[in-house]
Amino acid sequence: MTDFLAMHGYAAYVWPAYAVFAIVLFADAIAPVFARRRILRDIAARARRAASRKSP
Amino acid sequence: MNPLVLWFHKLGSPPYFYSFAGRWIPWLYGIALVAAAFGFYGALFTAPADYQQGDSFRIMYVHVPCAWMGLFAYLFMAVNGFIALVWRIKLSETLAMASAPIGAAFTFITLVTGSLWGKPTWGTWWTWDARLTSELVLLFLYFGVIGLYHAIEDRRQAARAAAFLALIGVVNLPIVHYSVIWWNTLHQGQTVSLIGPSKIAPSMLWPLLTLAIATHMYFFASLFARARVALLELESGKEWVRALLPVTETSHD
Amino acid sequence: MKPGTTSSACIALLRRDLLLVWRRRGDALNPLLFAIIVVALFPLALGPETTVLARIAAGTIFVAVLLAMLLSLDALFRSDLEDGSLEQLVVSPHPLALLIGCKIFIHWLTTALPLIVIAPLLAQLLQLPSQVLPVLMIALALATPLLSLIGAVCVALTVGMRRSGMLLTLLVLPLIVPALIFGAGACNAAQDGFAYSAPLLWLAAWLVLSIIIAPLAAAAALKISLS
Amino acid sequence: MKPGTTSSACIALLRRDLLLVWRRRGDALNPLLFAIIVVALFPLALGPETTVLARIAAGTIFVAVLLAMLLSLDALFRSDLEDGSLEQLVVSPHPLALLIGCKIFIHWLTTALPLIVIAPLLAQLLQLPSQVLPVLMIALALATPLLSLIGAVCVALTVGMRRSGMLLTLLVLPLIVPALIFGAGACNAAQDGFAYSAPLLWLAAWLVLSIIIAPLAAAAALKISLS
Amino acid sequence: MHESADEPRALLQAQSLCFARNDEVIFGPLDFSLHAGETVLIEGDNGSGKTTLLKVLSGLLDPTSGDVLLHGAPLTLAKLSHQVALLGHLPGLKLELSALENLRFATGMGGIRPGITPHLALASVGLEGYEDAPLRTLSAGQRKRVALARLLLVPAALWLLDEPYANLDRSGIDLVNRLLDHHARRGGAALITSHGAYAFTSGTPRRIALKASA
Amino acid sequence: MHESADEPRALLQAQSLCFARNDEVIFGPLDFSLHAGETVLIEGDNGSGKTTLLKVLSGLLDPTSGDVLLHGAPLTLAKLSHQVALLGHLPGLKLELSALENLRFATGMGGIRPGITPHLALASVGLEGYEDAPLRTLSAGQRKRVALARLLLVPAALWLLDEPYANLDRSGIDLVNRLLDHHARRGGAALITSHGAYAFTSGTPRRIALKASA
Ligand code: HEM
Ligand SMILES: Nc1ncnc2c1ncn2[C@@H]1O[C@H](COP(=O)(O)OP(=O)(O)OP(=O)(O)O)[C@@H](O)[C@H]1O
Ligand SMILES: Nc1ncnc2c1ncn2[C@@H]1O[C@H](COP(=O)(O)OP(=O)(O)OP(=O)(O)O)[C@@H](O)[C@H]1O
Ligand SMILES: [Mg+2]
Ligand SMILES: [Mg+2]
Repeated sequence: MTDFLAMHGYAAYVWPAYAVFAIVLFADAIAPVFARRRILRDIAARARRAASRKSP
Repeated sequence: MNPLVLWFHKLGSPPYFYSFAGRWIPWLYGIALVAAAFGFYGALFTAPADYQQGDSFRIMYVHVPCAWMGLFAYLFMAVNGFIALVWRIKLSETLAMASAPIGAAFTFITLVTGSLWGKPTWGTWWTWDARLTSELVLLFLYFGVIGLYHAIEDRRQAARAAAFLALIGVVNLPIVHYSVIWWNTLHQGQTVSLIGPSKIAPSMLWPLLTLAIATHMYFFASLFARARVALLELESGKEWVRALLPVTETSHD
Repeated sequence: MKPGTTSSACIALLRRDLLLVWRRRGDALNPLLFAIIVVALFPLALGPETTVLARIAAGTIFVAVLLAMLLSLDALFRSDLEDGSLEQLVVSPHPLALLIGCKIFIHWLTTALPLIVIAPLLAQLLQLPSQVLPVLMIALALATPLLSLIGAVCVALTVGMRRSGMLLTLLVLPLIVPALIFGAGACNAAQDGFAYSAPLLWLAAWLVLSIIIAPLAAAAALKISLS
Repeated sequence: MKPGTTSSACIALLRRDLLLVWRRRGDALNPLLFAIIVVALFPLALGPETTVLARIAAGTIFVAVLLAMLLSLDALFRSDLEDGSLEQLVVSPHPLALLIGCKIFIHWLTTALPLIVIAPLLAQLLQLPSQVLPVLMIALALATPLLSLIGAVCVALTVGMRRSGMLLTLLVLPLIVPALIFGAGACNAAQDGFAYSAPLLWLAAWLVLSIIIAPLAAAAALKISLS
Repeated sequence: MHESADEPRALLQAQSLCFARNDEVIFGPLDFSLHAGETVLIEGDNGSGKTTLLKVLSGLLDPTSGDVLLHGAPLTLAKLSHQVALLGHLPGLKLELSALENLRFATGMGGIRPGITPHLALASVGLEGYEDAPLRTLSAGQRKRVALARLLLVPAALWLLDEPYANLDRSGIDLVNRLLDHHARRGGAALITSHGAYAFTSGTPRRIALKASA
Repeated sequence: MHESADEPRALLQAQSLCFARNDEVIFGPLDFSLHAGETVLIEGDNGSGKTTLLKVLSGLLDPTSGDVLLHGAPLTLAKLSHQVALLGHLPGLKLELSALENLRFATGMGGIRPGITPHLALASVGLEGYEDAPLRTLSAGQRKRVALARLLLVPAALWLLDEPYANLDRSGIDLVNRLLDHHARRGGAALITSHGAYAFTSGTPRRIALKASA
């Protein structure tokens, strides 16, 4: 197992490469989740604002 | 009308696409995960070490699929941008802009993994060879598109301006792809070919192709997720979006 | 009624823009100063070794000229936008691409031409071997209009924005990289005694293409970003 | 009545300016991109020879960082002038030098700091020998605040002008040349294996002096150029 | 569509014109037409969309729905004629140039009416003596007058004026009214915005009211 | 000098105040004083020097001759107190920030009156519901109202307002008049410019007339 992890001396290159792949794509995948939450909040806020504009 | 054309028409309507994409996203992510699991198993365990490069060649299994996706995403963006400019279809604008950050992510991974591969094989993290340079230009083009899109206030106008830029940048794609042929450089020549025979052993090839499938599926899953969010923003005044909000938020007049 | 003809409109535009450059002639000198300063900074930063300087002279001059032009590009439509002149141009009945072509020409004339004229001075500052100078001048003469044209398209895209500033740089540079590689490449080849006509011909071909397409593209981009 | 205290005014100013940078975060990235692009242009213009690149790496990075900051300096007071905020700052009862000091600090924080952070990446692009990198970082950390401070004085002088643009460059550069010579000189000395602490100490001494004097000078200059 | 057949053809016609920003309606469906010799006042409170309406009518913004017809033909930027003169919040004048140079440029671009010169136009807006002063040294109201002089020079039948009265003193307001009168009498038409706080003295023009969007 | 001894000390006093640009006199020697509770209107045609006068009074420009006294002491930029609030042609608002953020900055800089909050101030200029909208998306008149809200918040006794009525609709003009009234009643003083084309409804304020320079 340690042999496998060592990658015959190339561990310092191989594992970071796989890590970058995983981290970047993971970040990319969760970004829309946050964006969606923010936008739903914005829409709700805008609806409230529009409602308070009509009242006077 | 031809049923396929009809289906495309329907797909072009934001609420329909919203629910259509919502249905497909879990499947696409699922397939991508399964294919990636198989692919990585093959890449790390079954593929034999390269006789020249040793185990460092295993970087190929992230490098090459991501490189392909970086180019594919740009092409996808440009085609949708073209449709958006000519026929002004909202969904195409959305898809074009949604594919930019994903493409940029793949291009970024390509550059980083390429660097990580270059250090042991070429002895340097970076050189200014034609493929590497044009790939860097590709990343800058993505940044330009994204930057332009976010710098303009009106969403639709922003999408059209950015799509225009994306179209201008298409000239870079053949340069990236053919640079290894047009200029003789440090970077690996074309080794995998879908049409002709590939210059690579099958036990090395199948994990690569599986991972290519995984990244494609991932691309569409992420694309759909981003497009759904963008549509929500674009159509925030429309009834179908209001209907998605919690009940207390919808106004009654 | 004498509705204005298109040619008189172009002449009026050229005259006004030249007049404006003249009124702001201090600003018009700026790209020149910028290029000189960039070039002058290098011996200070690198130390005065002649061989090193000569080796990087052509490339540095090319970069300095491109940067100077790039920075002045931002102003191409900005002041017209700010005071509403651009709206007036767009709603005018003349072909917008033609009017924009005029503005691009003025830009090249007032920024690039002076830069080309002082290129020998810059070359002297960096000890460029004298046989390379003609090649450098030709390369600059081909590459600078390219930059004006391609730059105009990008400026047109960013014109509606508050302060596009260096986003513009980001948009233009990937598109101008080939001009730099070919232009500076020709100079380096000449310096090393190799053939240098192929890259120059490439530049020329590309320039011809741009002259035809860029004004149209800029007009289209402008309409997008004003709408 | 609760008249605002000076400290609350400074905090309000810092908060507003940071908020503005955040709102325009796209623009805030621009100096960064500019520096990266300038650095990336050099190998394209010079060809990819490692020895040449390594020799000019430190100097080029220094020049690129200074140029990037220089170009962002122009915006230091511009938007405040355009929308009348600057008038409000000047007629406010708090010490103008202090308010300006806050603005200079924000400028350094939002343009220079990111540049220093990516300096290792730039060094890699130009194949700078790795033992020089620490010296480069220290030199940048000392030279960039100097530029912010000296630049602010010059911007204050030119702020009333329509498009001060590159006149500013002209004013700032002679003042900043010593910083460049010492900073890049230290790097070159380190690269050649010589002692490099003396120029760095000079820079540090000069920085301390500037921190005290520059805000006062900028405030005075601002009053002159607004009247 | 139903209107255009019987009546004399309108210079400008809006058909159920609507503009929305990010799906928020700025102004509702508007129907009106403007004939030669008419002056119409667009009234509305702050933020009711007057500026936006003028931009749509001049082709700078595309309407969200509905049409703008100029002489019965749809208006697009590509097909603009010499018919329209727009005076927006921004006057489109160069501060570095003198009043005269600015006007010369305008006539070069848009042509010139017979029987008038830039000098005459400046005199008739009350700026004789300021011909050669750079616009930068003129006050807010004086600049506005230069923009009005441009209207006098350029042969456009349709004037779209956004708050022409703003920044003007009493004699300036009279001037605008005289210009509008004159323009209407020679067969031109004008659409002007105002939030109704100014005295509009020349007769009672037709009004189009915009409500604050909501 | 001769005035200050007997009367209660004026908030603002101009003594043979003169401003010239390149030896051309913009406004002649002016003498006036402004006491607490007063509102004074500066009237003049376009180009008569109203904006210039306000800049001199706020210390932004130095007078060519004469003095400005604030509470009897000469006014210099270095000695400005919290007494003066200036609203020029340019409002000094950031278009990227929301109305609320702009007001928060203003109170941070200038302090805040007791009993009022940014929210309340916005509501009282008729902008409830626009608290979080970036100023960029507000119309010309709406932005002006945000600047008026700032006056409400900041504890300054002397208001210098350059054309506060411009760009405002009828309700906006009423608002300005109410604000001025309120300010005068609680002991403040205001100097406002206008070219006299607007209806100034609240009583008949004292006027200072500037002639067009010539
Ligand atoms: C930063 C450095 C690198 C960059 C930016 C980069 C970029 C790319 C790109 C864009 C492709 C896709 C080309 C296409 O399909 O059109 C690619 C493919 C490939 N790269 Fe790299 N690369 C880098 C370093 C390396 C290194 C160091 C190696 C190995 C020694 C390598 C080996 C490969 C291979 C084998 C392919 C597949 C070629 C094919 O079948 O077409 N790359 N690379
Ligand atoms: N760029 C923009 N983005 C988003 N909303 C905007 C933009 N410009 C204006 N608006 C909004 O559109 C509405 C109409 O604005 P417009 O400028 O047309 O009003 P107006 O009638 O000209 O008002 P005023 O009399 O104050 O000038 C306003 O509510 C404003 O908030
Ligand atoms: N920067 C300047 N340089 C030279 N002259 C100027 C400058 N600014 C204004 N002037 C001149 O000074 C005079 C007064 O200008 P000012 O702006 O004070 O007028 P105003 O009363 O505010 O007019 P308006 O009602 O049109 O705003 C004008 O004749 C103008 O031409
Ligand atoms: Mg308006
Ligand atoms: Mg004024």
